[in-house]
Order: sequence, then structure tokens, then C-alpha cells
Amino acid sequence: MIVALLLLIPFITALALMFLRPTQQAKNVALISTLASLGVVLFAWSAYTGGTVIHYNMDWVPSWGLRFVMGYDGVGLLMLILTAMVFPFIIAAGYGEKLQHPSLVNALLLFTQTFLFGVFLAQNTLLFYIFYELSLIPVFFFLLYWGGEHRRAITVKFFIYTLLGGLSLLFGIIYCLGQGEGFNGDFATIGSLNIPTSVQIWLFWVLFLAFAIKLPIFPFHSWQPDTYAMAPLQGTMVLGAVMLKMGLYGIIKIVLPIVPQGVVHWQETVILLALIGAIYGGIIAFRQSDLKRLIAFSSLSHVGLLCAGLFAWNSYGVSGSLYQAFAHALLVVCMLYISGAMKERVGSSEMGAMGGLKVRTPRLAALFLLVLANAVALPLTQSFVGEWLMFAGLWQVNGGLALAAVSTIVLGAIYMLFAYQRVMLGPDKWALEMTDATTRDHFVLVPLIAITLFLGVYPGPILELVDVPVQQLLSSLSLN
Amino acid sequence: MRTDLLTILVPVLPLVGAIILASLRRKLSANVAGGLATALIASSFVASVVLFMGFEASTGGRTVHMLDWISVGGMDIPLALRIDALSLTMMLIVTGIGSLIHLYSIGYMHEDERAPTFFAQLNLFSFAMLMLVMGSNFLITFIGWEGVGLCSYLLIGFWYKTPEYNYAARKAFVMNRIGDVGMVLAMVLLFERFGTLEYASIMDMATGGMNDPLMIAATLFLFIGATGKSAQLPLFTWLPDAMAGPTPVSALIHAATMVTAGIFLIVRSSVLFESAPFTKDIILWIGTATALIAASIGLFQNDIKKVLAYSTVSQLGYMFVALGMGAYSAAMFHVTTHAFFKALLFLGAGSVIHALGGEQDIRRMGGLKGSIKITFITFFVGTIAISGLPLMSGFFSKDLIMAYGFQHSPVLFGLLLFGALLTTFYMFRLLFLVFYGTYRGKAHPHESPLTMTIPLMVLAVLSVIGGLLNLPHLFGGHEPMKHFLETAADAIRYEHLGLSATTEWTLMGITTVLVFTTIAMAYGRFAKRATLEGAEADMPFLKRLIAQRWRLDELYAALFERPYGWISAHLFTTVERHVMVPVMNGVGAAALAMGGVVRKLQTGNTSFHLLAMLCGMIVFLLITLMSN
Amino acid sequence: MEQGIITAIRVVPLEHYLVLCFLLFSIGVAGVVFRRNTIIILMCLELMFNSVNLLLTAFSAYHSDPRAQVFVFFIMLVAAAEVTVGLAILVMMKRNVDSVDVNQLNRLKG
Amino acid sequence: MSALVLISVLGVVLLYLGLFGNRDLLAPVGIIGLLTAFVFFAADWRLESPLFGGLVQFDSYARSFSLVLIVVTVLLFLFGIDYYAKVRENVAEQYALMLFSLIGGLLITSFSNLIVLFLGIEILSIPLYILAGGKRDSFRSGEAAFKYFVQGSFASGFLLLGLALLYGSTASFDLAAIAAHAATIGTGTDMLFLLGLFFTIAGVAFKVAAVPFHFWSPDVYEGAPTLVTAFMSTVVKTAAFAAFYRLIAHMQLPEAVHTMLIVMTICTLFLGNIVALRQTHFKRLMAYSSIAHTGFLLLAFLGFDARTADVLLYYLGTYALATVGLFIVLTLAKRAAKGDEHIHIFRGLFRSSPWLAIVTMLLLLSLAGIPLTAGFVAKYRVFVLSLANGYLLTTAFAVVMALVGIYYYVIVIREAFTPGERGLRLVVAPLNWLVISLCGIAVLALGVMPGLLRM
Repeated sequence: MIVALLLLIPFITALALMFLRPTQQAKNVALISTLASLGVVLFAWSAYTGGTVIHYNMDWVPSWGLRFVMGYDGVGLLMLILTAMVFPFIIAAGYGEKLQHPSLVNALLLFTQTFLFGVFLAQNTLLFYIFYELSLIPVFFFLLYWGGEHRRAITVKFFIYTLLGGLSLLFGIIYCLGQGEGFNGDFATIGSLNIPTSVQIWLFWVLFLAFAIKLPIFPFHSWQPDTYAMAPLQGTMVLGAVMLKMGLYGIIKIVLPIVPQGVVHWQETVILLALIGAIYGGIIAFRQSDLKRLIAFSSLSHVGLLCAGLFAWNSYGVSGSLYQAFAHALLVVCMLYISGAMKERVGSSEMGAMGGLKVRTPRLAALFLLVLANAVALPLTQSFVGEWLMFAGLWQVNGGLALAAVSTIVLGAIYMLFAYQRVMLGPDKWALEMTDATTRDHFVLVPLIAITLFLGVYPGPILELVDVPVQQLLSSLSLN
Repeated sequence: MRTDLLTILVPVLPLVGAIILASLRRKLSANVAGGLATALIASSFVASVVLFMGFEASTGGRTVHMLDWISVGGMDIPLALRIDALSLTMMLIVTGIGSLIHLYSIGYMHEDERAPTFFAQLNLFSFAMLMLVMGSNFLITFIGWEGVGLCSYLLIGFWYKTPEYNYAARKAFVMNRIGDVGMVLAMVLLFERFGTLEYASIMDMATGGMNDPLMIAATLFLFIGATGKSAQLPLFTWLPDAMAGPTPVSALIHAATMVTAGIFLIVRSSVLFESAPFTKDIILWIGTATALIAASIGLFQNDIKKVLAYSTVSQLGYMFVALGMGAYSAAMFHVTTHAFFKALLFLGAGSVIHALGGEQDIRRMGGLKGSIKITFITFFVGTIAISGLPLMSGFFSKDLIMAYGFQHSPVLFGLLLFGALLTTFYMFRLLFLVFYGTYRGKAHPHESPLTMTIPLMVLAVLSVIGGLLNLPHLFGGHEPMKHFLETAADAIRYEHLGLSATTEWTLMGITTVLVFTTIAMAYGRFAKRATLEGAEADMPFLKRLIAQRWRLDELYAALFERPYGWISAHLFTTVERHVMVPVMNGVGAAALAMGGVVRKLQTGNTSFHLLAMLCGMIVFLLITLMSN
Repeated sequence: MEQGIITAIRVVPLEHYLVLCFLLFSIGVAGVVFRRNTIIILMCLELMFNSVNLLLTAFSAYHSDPRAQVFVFFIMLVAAAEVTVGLAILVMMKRNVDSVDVNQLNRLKG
Repeated sequence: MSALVLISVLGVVLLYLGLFGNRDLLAPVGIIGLLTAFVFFAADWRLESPLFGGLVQFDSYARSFSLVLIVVTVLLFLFGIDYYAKVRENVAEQYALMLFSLIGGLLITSFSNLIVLFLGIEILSIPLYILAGGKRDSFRSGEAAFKYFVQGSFASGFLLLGLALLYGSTASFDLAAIAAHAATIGTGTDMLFLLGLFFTIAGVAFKVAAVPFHFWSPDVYEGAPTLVTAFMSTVVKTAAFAAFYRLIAHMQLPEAVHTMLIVMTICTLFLGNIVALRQTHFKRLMAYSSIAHTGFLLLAFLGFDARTADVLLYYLGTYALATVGLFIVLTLAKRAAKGDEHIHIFRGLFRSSPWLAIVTMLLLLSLAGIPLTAGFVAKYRVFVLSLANGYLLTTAFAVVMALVGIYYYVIVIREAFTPGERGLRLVVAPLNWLVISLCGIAVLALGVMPGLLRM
């Protein structure tokens, strides 16, 4: 029931929006739909007692490993919560955007949500892949139709680049389906795959490439800044907050179980790349003048850390990475929302055009500051818990890598504070009247910040969710 | 149970204040906000006092568990507070001096329209500082550690319309963060080693094993953390800049409490440092160097607060010297007395600035002792206290450190003595230039309101009698503070000043004589006629170098700041724009270009097509035949 | 099939037929590829077809199997049909470009 | 048998109908006839009856392909109603020629004797030469016909040579006999057989436009009338592939030929996709895309097992559906754009006719191989097949080329969904709308339920 509701609520609403075009009510309808999804997910959370909950287990095309198996375990549930939690705010952020055809905008967003739910619910590799690729389609159109400058070239670039990974993943999955008798494509049967180590070493990259691009990890990131900067606000939010988490989820669900030896072999390389990205992004972010581009590079930096933590491949690293994934989702939405709110007031997301806004918008400045605290991972915010766990995990792998990872906290402080200064601080140079935080701003930012702080002080519920599956994952893999 | 609640209340009260004030900052007047904030921190103080009274030192300490915080895999880090001698000492300092400074701020800030925000941040700071000192494990301390950093950032940049202030604020935060890297690494390392971060457990486990490389690394990392927060070389340049904040902030955060966090941390983990003598040596020499360099810079500063700031750095250096020699109680003693007299000096400076309507340049002061009497007297007390005139609080604490120094090596004693004389010199220079001679400014000095002068007076008293807290045997005391702290940190039990009474008396005598000589020199130079420094360009090289703060800021700018900006810009414009993106685009472009080339085959010319087809076929035929 | 003819055909070794047919075929191919006059091209195509016919006949004789010869008739039929269409197209071409040069038609390319 | 006869007669009937000037009846009669033939085919589904003395064998393989061919032809006829609405002359002939060509197609899907293969290909081709030149007043149409004719006949010559050599080597035209012979020679060399097989494959490869026999395809696709192009890229391609597979299905291919096929696959994949990147003319784009798809289909040939036939059927069927739909959309857009056939005529389609744009998107996504469309399933199954047979690197190359392929389809989608300007106002006849929608929905439905299209 839960699975069906999660897929159908956004999907049917999206179809209705697309065909009925209730221009005036579109945003409200979408908001209600996402809130309903959130309700369902929260219900699922409250009813969750552990293990993998399978709701559907049907053959689709069994001859080639495609089975309709839907359900969730702790990690999947975390991702579902994340998706469900972020989307109402993304929809709400749209109230400020004056995009044409609001029905279509919201329909596309809801389609995306459907497919994202699908990704996190799928318990079959091929089914996962299908949803994984599908989620790209609505986003593609969203960016193409409502994007900013150079959207035509950038969107296609983004699409192709992402699909490069996707096809590589498909190739890998097909290869795996051809191996081993016991593997019928379901996550549950991945354990019966027994791929020789020599194969795992190359198969790792075939599978990982998709997620490396999606996240993105350092040398595969070059689609990201332009896309983030060009995309409409909500598009960037979807990309940054949720879409990239698919990469993380995919690594946990596909890469780690299928090619554990490959992971061992490439572990330090990947961590190194991820950390290079983290530092690279952090350094570049400092001098960016466009707020959204800055967020893009900061996201690159954060995500590099996430990936490094994940590949530490111990309970702290993986749990921390997952926890941080959650934190990062909320953070990205907040950051982008603020950039949108500032753009709304100033007319541009160039920080050169801002400055001294705190005089006019003290409430927004205060909210920004709280978001900033999360962004630089001050303790008692959500990010800190994640980062701390990741550092602890990375240290177990290699002290030097841990040192590199920890150094990002300095970079983060440098660019975030500088950004804050350039936007908010300085002399008041604004002649025009400016509204401070509106009800909508509060609606989006206050709950998100509250969640951030609450989970920073009391991370238990989320950590509990991931702890057991992560332990199981690690122990099952170490057995092989 | 009641004490648990009380314990929790200590940090929570200011937090509640911060939240209330922050959310109602538009509705409250400056006085109400200040009153509320003061009341809350004062309540914390009262709670701390009650806890102190009810504390039985012999039990060692008590942990108050509030919440499970981070609990995953094998990691269990609770949100818990620890009450023991060390935390109580710090709590009393933080809440006590904090209350006074809150009170002072009511007067100081009453004209500022953002006073409620100020008090909110001040309360938040108190919360963070209390978390820092009360945390039962490293990670809780780190909450406070980062929290005070954030508040420091906010308060330094409180007057955010001035870009330089914002720069100073950022600088403070970033330099602290550099230290935090060390702190985080140290925690990770300790966790890896002990599987826990609880102070109590680590203290039990970390016995024996000298010169364990892991311990040396951990303690070095901790020390790096401490240098950031406590403004030691090479990370001290932020502190003088931090004077951009309102003066009460300078008093509370950048003199009395936050900057001593590094010392606190090292005392907290003294058991680790005891097993890493190498680190202790490094601490010792860094402390000495910082003490001397900062003191030398203090000689030529003309901003009243900058002088005090460098003096703070210098005094912190002394404390680190003490730590480096394993004289933890001496360090804590100096922390305490320093908190009294440095807070007093800063507040006094604030009172002067307030009296002169914002003037901070001592070259435009002078002769104020008549017009602002209370301020003058209290400032005078502060000055003699810091200079270590006999029987003042600074006398006991500093002499204790110097005595340990002598025990360590006479050279060290000499250096410390030289530093102390420098301190005396620049402090009296400050005193004389501000209060003696004739007034060189244009404002009309007026005495500050009672809210400001009461704290001054209280602190003045404390500065005088503070020495009683740890009165040495020499003066008939029993070093009560040392014995109290022993219960919290075993290492203190073993510290021992093995000098004979004669030696001690001699040292004290030498010091005292030299101090008075120095005062006389200063008097001659600044009190009779105010000798003002000329332009820096006219100074001899060394003097100019010192006056320009050893050009450390410039050095850092050239070494780090500018290269970082350059790298950031060029990573983007060069690497990202000209390598990463083009490589990606290049693949696509190459494919397109290939398409363009291959496309040329399709000439549309039938004969050519036929020929091409034939050739292709022949090639394929050859392939077939050859692979046969 | 009458035995005499078959014997007559078999007088010449099969390889010779093969070589001859390949030669003829190659001439046809070369003509199609290198000549520009469409009519000659048509003729060369016929040459290709007929060389194959010859080959088939020879094989037929050697295999003592008449089916190939039936096939030859089919081929001739098809060739006729093709030439018909070819000529029609030639007429159209002549009308369009007033030339029978194959390379006059090269607007479609790229 | 009855169906074959029926369709032949149908062609003649249509010619007569045309003669008596009853233009409106042409397509309906044709469609009814085809549907009847469809029923005939479907009726004796499992019946494996050799026809014409064993020359033709309608087994389930042939039958499945035949049904697909007929269905696609019906769709094209439906499209033809509108397409030929304004045309005065020779409409009947065009329908009739298509039917004749279809017969050729049916024959080569079911041949069991090489003679029929040749005859079928010629029956398939000769009407096409005429059809390609169907627009008598169009220079390009004439050029297309000419090029197709010359190159086609040239290739036929090689095909014939190949057949003759095969015959020379095996003394039989019978497929089974040849396969048996192929099995006997094993690894040894039988030059005649090898050459024969090579030239035969070359002849068939020409029909499916595999590199290096692809040169006709872009030019002819562009020049021919759109309906004919659609016919060529669907019916002809499907039939030719069916024949290709039938030719080598039961034969143990000599290693050398296999190697040649791999090289051919790689070249075809490469050229088709790479050159398509640079196309701005939609029909040329479709031509190169068709070459690219040939490459994927050849890949399926490499991995040669029991599933291949099914995969081919599915791939070709869904490819045909998507192509038919796209060519109809193109025709409509071209009309609105006054004859322009470049992809920019699709610009802003989404704003002027959203439904059409969405279907176009679906069809293009299917060709690109995006999940939940039939094209994805098709490509997926091809990859499975070739990987299962151990062609790791070739498959990897094909995957990369699939990515390249996505680019040029997406470019078209991008045009259709470009905001800002309102696109051309398309006039959509209800029947066309129906066919397009049908294609779109079918592509989606087959993508979700791939089991619907199988043998």
C-alpha cells in the first residue's frame, strides 16, 4: 500500500496537472500532493521495525532479470524520507518563481518525485536502473524549458553526460545478469554473484562511473557547475538535493555489493579523487561571484566528502555519509532558496550586485546565518554529525586522507563567510525599499532549519535507521 | 537529581536567553534586553556557585547525562556534562565575569539600536563557553569550541556595516578553523585509540606509555587546536584584529574566557600531555615566543585596545609556558587572575572610550585621571595587577610561572622576566599616556554610568585579592586552587615546585626591583611628558619592524591570503574553464568533428559511392580471407 | 538435360569457367564503377548479371542439376525488369538534367 | 499462400481502381485487403506448410515478421490517405507498388531457397526504385531513384554472384542443404563457399544499409517521397533483416565471416552514429539513424542463439513503429514549413501542438533507447545477447555509440521543446493523429510490457 501510494500520489497528480492545467491552483495541488507523500513516508517510518520491507514481488520480464520488486530497508527509507521531506519545500520555493506554465512545472517536478521514489523503492537492479534513467527525463525538460542562459547547450550536455554513466551502468548490470546462476536481478540475490576479482577491478569502474557522474566526483564534475547555475531554482534544488543522492544510494546498493573486491582495490583512489574534488570545489567556491555557482562548487565540495566517507567503507564512514546526505539535501534547498530570495530582491544572483542587505533584510540575514552554520558544519547542526562520523571513518582508512578531508572545514568556512559578507554585510547601499523575509520564506526556511538543528542535537532517529543496514552490509561483504 | 537539573540549567539558561532575545530582538528595548540577559547569566552564576558549594572535591567529579547524541556502530557519544573541579572553576569564571560584563554592557550598549541582538549573542556565547568547559567529552567541548568561535565571529563583526570589521571577523573565524582541523584530527585519533571521547574514561585508560607516537600526534593536534583558539604563534594575528568588536566583547571573549579555552583544553587532557614530553617542549617554546613577540608589539601600539590585545596574547603565552612545564595549576591560576585584571582593563578601556565618545587612539588622550576618576582608579589597579606588583593577583600567578621557569632553566626565567618587564613597560605607558599629562583630544570626557562602573570596581577588588585563591606556602597559604584542581586532573598532583624558599625570595626580589625600575622608566618617558612615537618611516629598522607587528599580517597575506585568492581564481579560470570543461566538451566536439570528417565520404557522387562501396567490399573481403 | 551438351560443357575445366566469369564480372563491375555514361553502366550491370548466368550454367552442368538453369531464366527475367525500370529512370534523368552522366546527379549529399 | 495471392491480387485491384479514377477507395480497399491477409496469416499460426514445392516456408518466424510487415504497411496506408489527398496522378500505382514490394518482403522473410531470396529481394527492390522517383517533377526524387537503382542493381549483381558461388560449392539452393554443407566443412577452407557466402551477405547487407553498403541510404531517404522513405526504413528494413537472419540463422558461420561481421558491425555503428551527429536534415538524420540501428541489429546477429530471432522481431517492430510515427510528424511539419525538412521546423512544436510534441518525444526517446520505451528494451536485449555470447568490447563500443545516438535524437527533442517562440501550426488530419498516437502509445506499451511483441 505504501509503495503504491508513493508512486501513485505524485504520478496521478502530475498527470492531472499536465492534462487539466489548473494554472491558478497548480502550486497548491502540487504542494498538497507532496505533503501527502510526506505523510505516507512518515507513516512508513513510524511503522518500520527493521529489515527489508518488501511490498511487491512480481515478475515483470523474468527472463532478463527484470522483476517488479518494491520495498525498502533502512537506507532506502532514509532516502525516501529525504525525498519526501525536501519536495514540499521545493514546490513551495516555486511560489516565488514566476515561471510560465506553472501546471507543467509542477507536473514535471512531481514526475521527478515519482521516479525518485521508484529509485529508492526498487529492490531489483534493473528496475532501479529504469527509474534511475527515468528520473532524468522530467528534469531534462524542466531545465530545457525554464533554464537560464545557454540552457540549450548545457541541458543537452548534462543529459548526455549523465546518460554516459547510465549506459555504463546498464552495461555493467547486463554483464552481471549474465553471471552466476542465483542472481535474478534482485538486490536480495546479489550475494550469490561471485565475480572473479580480476573482472571486478574493471567492472567497478563500469558500475561506478554512473554514480561518479551523478554525484559528481572530481574529474567527472564538469557538467555540474554550469547546470546548477543555469537551471531554474527548483531544478537546481532537485538536482542538488535529491538527484545526486541517487548516486550515493546506487553505490551502496549496487557497487558495494556487486564488486566488493573492486571497491577494495580502488578504495583509496576513489577517496583521493573525491577529496581532490572536495578541496578543489572548496577552493574554487571562494572566488565565485555568482551565488548559485558558488553553491554548485560548494556542493561539489560537500559531495566529494560524502563520497569519500562512503568509500571509507566502515560503519562510521558509511553511516556518516548517509547522514550527511540527508543534511546536505536540506542544506542545498536552504542555500538555494536563499539565493533565490536574494535574487528576487536584487534581481540577480551576482554577489557583486549585493552587499549590505542585512540592513534591509535582517531576518533573512539571520536565517542565512543559521544555514551557514549548517553549511560549515558547526556542532549541533546536522552536518556536523555526518562530517564527524566521516572523519572518524576516513581516519581508519588512512590518516593522510583524513587530514585532507578535515581540511575542507577550513575551506568551507572561508567561502561561506566570504559569501555571507558579500551578500549581507557591508554598508547599506540600497535606496529602494525591500521586503524582509515573507511568510513564504519563513515557511520554507524555518522548518528546514528547525529540522537541521533538531537532527543536529538528536540524530538518533536517523542514525538508528541506517545503523543496522550498514552493519549488515559491511558484515555480509566481509564474509565474501 | 536536583543538582543534575541545576547543572543542566547552567548552560541552558543563557541559551534560553539567547533564543528569547534573538526572536524578540525587534520588540525589546536595550535595557530590558540587557536586564534579561544579565539576569539569566547571573542565575547561571548563582547556580554555579550553588554547585560549587555542594561539590565534594574528593569524589573527583560527576557526569550528567542529558541525551544520546551520536550513537552508531561502536561509537557512543552522549550529550553529557561533567562537573568537577576544573569545570567548576571555569564555570565560575565564565558566569561570574560574564555576569559583570553583561551588566557593564547595559550601560555600554544602551545607545546601540541593535543592543538586543548584542545581548542575544553575548548570551549565546555564554552558553557555548559553558558547553566548552562543562562537556564531559571532547565532542561536547567541541560544540562549545565551535560555538564560541561563531559567537566571536558574530560579535567581532557586530558593526557589520564596516567592511574592515567583517574582515576581522572572518579572519578570526578562519584562523580558529585552522586550529579546529587539529582539534578534529586529535579527536578522531583519540577516538581511534580509546574508543571513547569521555574525559573520565580517557583519563583512566591513558596511563603509562611515554612517547607513544600516536599520543604525540594527538597532543600536537590538540595543541594546534589550542593555538587557534588561544591565539598563539603562528595563529595569533586574529586576536588584535578582533578588537573591532564592542569592548565588552573584547573583555569577555577575547581576554577573559574564550581565548583561555586552549589552556583549559590542555589542562583537561593533561594526562595525555604528560605522556608526550615532546609536545610539552613545543608548547613551552611556542608559548615563550608568543609571550615575547606579542609583548614587544605591545610597546608601540597606539590603539588602547590593541595594546591590551597584544598584552592578552602575551599573557596567554605565559600560560602556555606553564603548560609546557607541566605546571597546569599555575596555568589555571594565571587564567583566573588574568580573567580578573584583563577583563578589568578592557572594561576600563571601554569606559575610557565611552567617555571620549569612541576615541581609541591614546595619542589623543591624556590627563583623564581627573575627569573619570573611578575608571582611572580601577584601571590603575588593573595595570599594577598585570604588571605583577607585589601582592597583587598577577604577582602571585605570574611569579609562580616564572618560578617554574627558573626551575626548568634559568634562561627561560630570563626570557620570561624580560617579557614581564616589557608588559610592565607598555602597560604603564598606556596608563600614563591615557590618564596622566594633559588632554590631547577634543571630546568632553564624562564618567560612565553605574552599570559600567560597578563591574569595574568588583573586578578591581578581585584583581587585588585574586592571589588569595592560590596563595603559596611562602605567604602562608596552602595553594587551595591547586589542591582543588588536583581532584579533576591527576597531572596536577605531581607538579611540584622544588625551589628553596631562599631562591624563591631572591627571584621575587629581582623581579620586583626590575619591575619598579621599569615603571620609573615609563614614568619618566610618558607621565611627565608624553613621548609620542613619530611616523613609522622614521624609526630604525628593528623598531619599525616591531611597530609594524613584525609584519606578520603582511607575511600571512603574502604567503596565504593572496595566493589562496589567486589559486581560487585560477583554478576556476584556468583549470576548470580551460581544462576540465574543455576536456569534457572536447570529447563531444571530437565526436562531432569526426562526424564532419566521415560525412565527407557521402559526396553524393554516384560513381564515388560505387567505388567506395567496391573498395569497402574489397577491404571486407580481405578481412574475411585473412582471418580465414 | 541432354547428356551431350553437358559433356560438351565439361570439356572445359570448371576453373576456366570460373576465371572467365570472374573476368566478365569484373569488367562489368569496373564498367559500372568507372564509366560515367548511364547507358554504359546499365550495360555493364547486364554484363555482371550475365556473367553470373554463365557461371550458374557451368555449375549446373558440373553438378548435373537443372535447377540452376531454371534460376538463370529467372535472372534474365529480373534483369529485364530492372533494365526497364532503369531505362525509365534514365529517361527521367535525361529530362531533369539533360544529360546521362551519372555524376550530374549530386544534389543529395553529406 | 492465400495471403500472398491475396496481396498480389490486391495490388492489381488497386491498379484497376486507379484506372477507373476512384481515388478515395484506394487506401480503404488496400487496408481491408491487408487486414484480410493479416487474418489469413494469423489464422494458421502454427501451421508450418512449405509452399511452392519447398521454396518458401512459412514457419512461425516468417509468420511473425510477415504480420509486422503487414501491420506497418497498414499504418502507412492509413497515413497515405492524407498524404496522397492532394496528389492527382498515379496514386493507385504507388499503393500497388508498395503492395508488390511488400510481397517481395514477405517472400524474403519466408524463403527456404536461395532463388526465392534473390527473387524476393528483386521484387522488393524494383518497385522501390520506381517509388523513390515517385515525385516525377522533383529533381531530388529522380536523383534518389537513380542512385538507388544503380547502387541497388550493382549490389544485386554481387548477391547473384554470391548465390552462384554458393551453388557451385554446395550444388543446391536449398537453405537447409547449404547449412548442412557449412557444417561439414568445419574449420577447413572451401574458397567457393566462403566467397559465395561473403558476396551473398554483401548483397543482403546492402539492403539493410550496413557499412560499407550504406551509401545509397542517406541520399535515397532524403530524396524519396516521405511516405516511401518511411516504407523503406520500416518494411524494407524489417524484411531485409528478416532475410539476413534467415540466411545465416541455421548455418554455422565460418570464423572468417564472423570476424567480418564484427568489423562490419563496428563500422556500421560508428559511421551511422557519428555522421548522424552532424545532420540537420531530418530525413538524412533518420537515414543515418537507420544505419546506426542496423549496427545494433547486426550486434544481435553476432550473439547468435535461440533468442536472436525474437530480439530481431522486437527490435525491428518497435523501430518501425517509432519511425512511421516520426515520418508522419515530419510530413505534417514539412507541410507547415512549406517543404523545409530540416530539424528546426520542429522548433516550438510543444507550444503549438503539445500532444504531437509529446508523442514525438516518446518516439525519439524510443529510438534513443530510454527506459520504459520499446527502444530501450530492444537495445537492452541486443546488449544482453551480445554480452551473453562474449562480445564484451564490441558491446562496450555499441554502448558508447548508443550514447552518441542519444545526442542527435535529443537535439530534435530540444527543438520541439524550445520555449519562447511558438512553433509552426500543424494541421493534423484525424487519421494521422490516430496513427501517430497509436505509434506513441504502442512504443510506450511495448516498452512496459515487452511480452506483447514476440514470436
